[in-house]
Amino acid sequence: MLEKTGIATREQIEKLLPSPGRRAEGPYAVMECFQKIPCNPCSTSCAFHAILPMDDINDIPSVTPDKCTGCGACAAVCPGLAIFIIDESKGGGTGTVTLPYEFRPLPGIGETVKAVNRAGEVVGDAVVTRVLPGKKTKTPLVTIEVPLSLVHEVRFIRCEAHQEEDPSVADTLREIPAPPQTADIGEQDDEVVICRCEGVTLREIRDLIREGYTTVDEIKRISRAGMGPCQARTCGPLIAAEIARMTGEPLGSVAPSAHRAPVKPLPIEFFLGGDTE
Amino acid sequence: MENRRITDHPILDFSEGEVIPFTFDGKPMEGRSGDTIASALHANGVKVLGYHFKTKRPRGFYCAIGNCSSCLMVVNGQSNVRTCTEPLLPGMKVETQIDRGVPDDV
Amino acid sequence: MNLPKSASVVIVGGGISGCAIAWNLANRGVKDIVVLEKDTLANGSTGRCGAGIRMQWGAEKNCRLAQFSVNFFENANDILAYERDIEFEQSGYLIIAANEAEAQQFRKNVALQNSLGIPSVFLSPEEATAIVPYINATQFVAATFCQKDGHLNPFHTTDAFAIAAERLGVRIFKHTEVTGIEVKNNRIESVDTTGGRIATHIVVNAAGGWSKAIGKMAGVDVPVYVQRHQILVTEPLEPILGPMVMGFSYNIYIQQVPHGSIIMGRSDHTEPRDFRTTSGWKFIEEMTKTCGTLLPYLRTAKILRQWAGHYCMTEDAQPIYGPVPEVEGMYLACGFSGHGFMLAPATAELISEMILGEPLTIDVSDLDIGRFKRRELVREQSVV
Amino acid sequence: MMYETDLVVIGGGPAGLMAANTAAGAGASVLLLERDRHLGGQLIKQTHKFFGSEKQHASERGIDIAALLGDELKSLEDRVTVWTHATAVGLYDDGVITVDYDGTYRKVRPKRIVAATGASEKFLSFPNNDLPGIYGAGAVQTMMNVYGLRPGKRVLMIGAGNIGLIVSYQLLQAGVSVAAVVEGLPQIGGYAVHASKIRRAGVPILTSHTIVRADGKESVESAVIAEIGSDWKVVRGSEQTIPCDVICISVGLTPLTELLWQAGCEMRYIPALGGYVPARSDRLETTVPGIYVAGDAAGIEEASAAMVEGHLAGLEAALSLGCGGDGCEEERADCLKQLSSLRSGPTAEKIRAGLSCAHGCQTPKRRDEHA
Repeated sequence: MLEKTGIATREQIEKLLPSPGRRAEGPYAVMECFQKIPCNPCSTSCAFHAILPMDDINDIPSVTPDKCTGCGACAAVCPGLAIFIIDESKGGGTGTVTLPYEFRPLPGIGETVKAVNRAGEVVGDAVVTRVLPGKKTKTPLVTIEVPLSLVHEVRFIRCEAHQEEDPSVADTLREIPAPPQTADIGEQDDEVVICRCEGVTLREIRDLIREGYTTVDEIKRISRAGMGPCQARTCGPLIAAEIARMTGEPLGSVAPSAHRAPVKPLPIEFFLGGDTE
Repeated sequence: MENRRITDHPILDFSEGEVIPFTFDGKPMEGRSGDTIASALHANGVKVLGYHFKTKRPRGFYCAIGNCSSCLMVVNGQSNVRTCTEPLLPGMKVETQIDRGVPDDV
Repeated sequence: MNLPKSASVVIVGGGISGCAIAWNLANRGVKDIVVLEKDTLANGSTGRCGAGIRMQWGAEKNCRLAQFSVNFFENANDILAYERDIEFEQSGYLIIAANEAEAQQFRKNVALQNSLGIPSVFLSPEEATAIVPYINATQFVAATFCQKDGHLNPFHTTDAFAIAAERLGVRIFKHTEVTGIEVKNNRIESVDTTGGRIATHIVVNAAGGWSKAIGKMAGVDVPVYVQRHQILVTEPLEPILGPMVMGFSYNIYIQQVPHGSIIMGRSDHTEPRDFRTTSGWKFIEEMTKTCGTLLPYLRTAKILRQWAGHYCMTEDAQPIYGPVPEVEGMYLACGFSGHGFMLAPATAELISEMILGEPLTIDVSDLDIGRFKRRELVREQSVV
Repeated sequence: MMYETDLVVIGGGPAGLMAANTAAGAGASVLLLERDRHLGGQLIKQTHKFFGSEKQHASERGIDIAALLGDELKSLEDRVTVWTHATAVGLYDDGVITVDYDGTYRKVRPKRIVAATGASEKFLSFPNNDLPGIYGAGAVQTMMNVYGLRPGKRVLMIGAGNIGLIVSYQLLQAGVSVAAVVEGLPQIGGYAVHASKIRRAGVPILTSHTIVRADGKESVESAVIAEIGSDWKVVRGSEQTIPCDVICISVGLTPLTELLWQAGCEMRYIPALGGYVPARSDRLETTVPGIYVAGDAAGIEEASAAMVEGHLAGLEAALSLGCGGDGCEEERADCLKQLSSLRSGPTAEKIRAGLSCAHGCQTPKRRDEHA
């Protein structure tokens, strides 16, 4: 599920594809943009008016496949790097995928790279057939040749250099057993630092709330939390949240402590240059 | 030691800045022009900048914009210098801070 | 927690005075005491003050009041069975004289103080530098010093009184504002609050800056006014200052609290008489100028925060203690003019004695509200 | 010396730059204060391309937009003074701003103020949350994109909002591996396209997960994460240890409004906008007359909205000073139209709800100019 994993489903992808006839004719853009977000560079960048103008900037881009030439202009400008140019017309059982690739090093033409799917899994090898360095956009477009069966799967590549330094992280996660300790902040609250400046822990804060100090100011006065150099920038909201949690008060009714000048620590000598008017 | 400086980046150009020598707890180190004290230390693999005066817990770089107090160090004898925003200058004597510190001429 | 229907004594104000009076009364066996605080404890002048205490005064009464309080504070953690620490640090007060006239007054002060058993000494600038090594000795002609003076943590001290009072049955209501006082036949009958009505015949007006408004509710004109007073605090440093340094002509008090922060404040008599607690930039400029001149070695200490509170002032800068002739049952403990914190133990003792009709430990009959009408003002020069 | 000027813009990020440009363009004399040594605010750390439309420089990278807006400012230099490395440290009730200008104390008394102070990062409670190696996402961006430093070798990212996703991507670009992105909510908070970008690069996104603790002797060596149920409690037995040397906290931003609190503006707690924000009129004027607000300081939104708000606030401030000429009404209308279009989609539903609470205030009566 896209909203949970970041991976679009097969059904979502299939809906984007042009008719089989159009697919056989030549390259076309696939816009893997499924969410209404305020963004329209794809439609304004298309010289062929193949992407419908957006009345509402939040519209999901809509491609007219017959107007699309597969030029890739939209893929180079898409801020979400969500546009891919697919070409299934070459014959010989292979097709090409043109994808945005903002990583270093850029692969060279003819280089064999790992073909990677939407989940980050290697699904085969691919040969780089074209590299547009994207001097202006700084979004290089890399075209790779893959078996036709993979043109709707492969969305990323991994070059040799990357493979060595980045083992499959998902695998690592599976290999590590659960730790023996049970995890519950409730029992470890003396290791949770709320006020970094004054070194006040969550346990101290919780003890004070239990004693009846239920405002940020009271806790500050007794514990010094928030009196340090950062003036509660980091801990203030955490203390308010803990008060709200323990008392059941809405967070909005837990008043923050007053803000005073200066907003950053300044030496006494700093002010000696001023003259009173 | 791991090299933490990015040399090849797809979007940004990081030119090799001028070398700036300094010391950390007496050890000679090198930063680059454009570095803050904390960024130079980070480039040299230094993670612990001080210890909290009360809890004695180690403190490191945290906000990087001068908001918090995590990066306070002793610089040229002056305590409580916010090293994440203080530019690195040649010959600086940077030391781990373990207490509240004192004014520089005490 | 609901307000009780009635109380033997209602104390208005949850600052150091109100909490100390509540504890003192309860400690003498008085039951059904209620403290009403419109905000949180120590939220007014108490929590914003410098929390110093000195016995070096120029008037005998003030010396005695402070002496009583110092004696109390020395054992307060035990007396109040406080689990935290009120942080009473008897690091002394070094009071500097800017000119000969002031030095003359200080000589008299020390003689008076010594006669009362207060161990203060008169010092030359050189002798003063032995106590505060980094002070700029060219800036004053003489000084006095008393090691027994010091300062406390105002939050913890108020907290200590409040917890001890509650242990003795006192009920403290925070976030409960007094909205009216019912007076019948010149006698207090009840107190109206945002939490309901409490029947009582005794109200202690310890409302600091708001004591005038509380008085008015009972038809009493309390002759006080409110002025903003500002303070600043630095980052914590290792112990470097030693005693509190104070100068009347210099208009400064500066101290390092046990935690390490340096706190300094000054007065500005041109402040308008209002309830503003906003901060001002002129204060920082004046304060840093004085500090930079007097204690130049602190110039690199970094200021973390400036804040403001009130001085609840009287015409003679002395407190108003005791009953009000026109309304039976109202007791005043207000108008401290910047010294309410340090006097609190004595205040509590005296107000309790007045309420219970016992002889006064220290005669403060001349600090009554009537002195203003009688034009018998009390004089004390040694104030910031 | 009191520096007098028509307008002070506090903050040289997207909102502040737009405000300064607009007001100066309309004829006001402007002083722009920027805390950093460079203009651009967070823009200079944004290496990704922006959403939005052409008017908000969509498809440009933040860092390039910063340069663009900075150039525009230069073309107005006869009316704009720029102080960089200048922090407004106090905003007092007499309208005076005290400034740390490159270590020097300065005082400024403007006729109008636009507060475009941006946001600060939220922090998180978990055991050992103070270990060296635990950074805010802003710090990681600063290290990488300003100082050119890798924060470490292997990062655990906490938070799958846009910033968490974007910074994860930036880490990958810098050659740092990202062990996982951990998100407490049952779904990804940021845009799906950002999520897809890192997912296909091999970074797992674990929704309904939380960090349970960090471990390490002197700095982070590992973290324990676990699944959380709909009751927000850890599912026992789901804990796993992630080796990592960096934990990056990206659990949201909160408006940086200290100066507005100091000035006495009415503040309202609006969770949808990130916390306390100033109440303001639809012209972005707060309850303290003459103080306007724009950008993240007014509520956490995208930089595109910040730019338009800055434009509007700068325009309103200039108009209230009697500056501006023909076309200002259209300009105002266009800003409002841009804002409503940026905020019209489903991803902005929360923002719309939040703004309806923040905008409940009338344009205040202007007090007399400072004598």
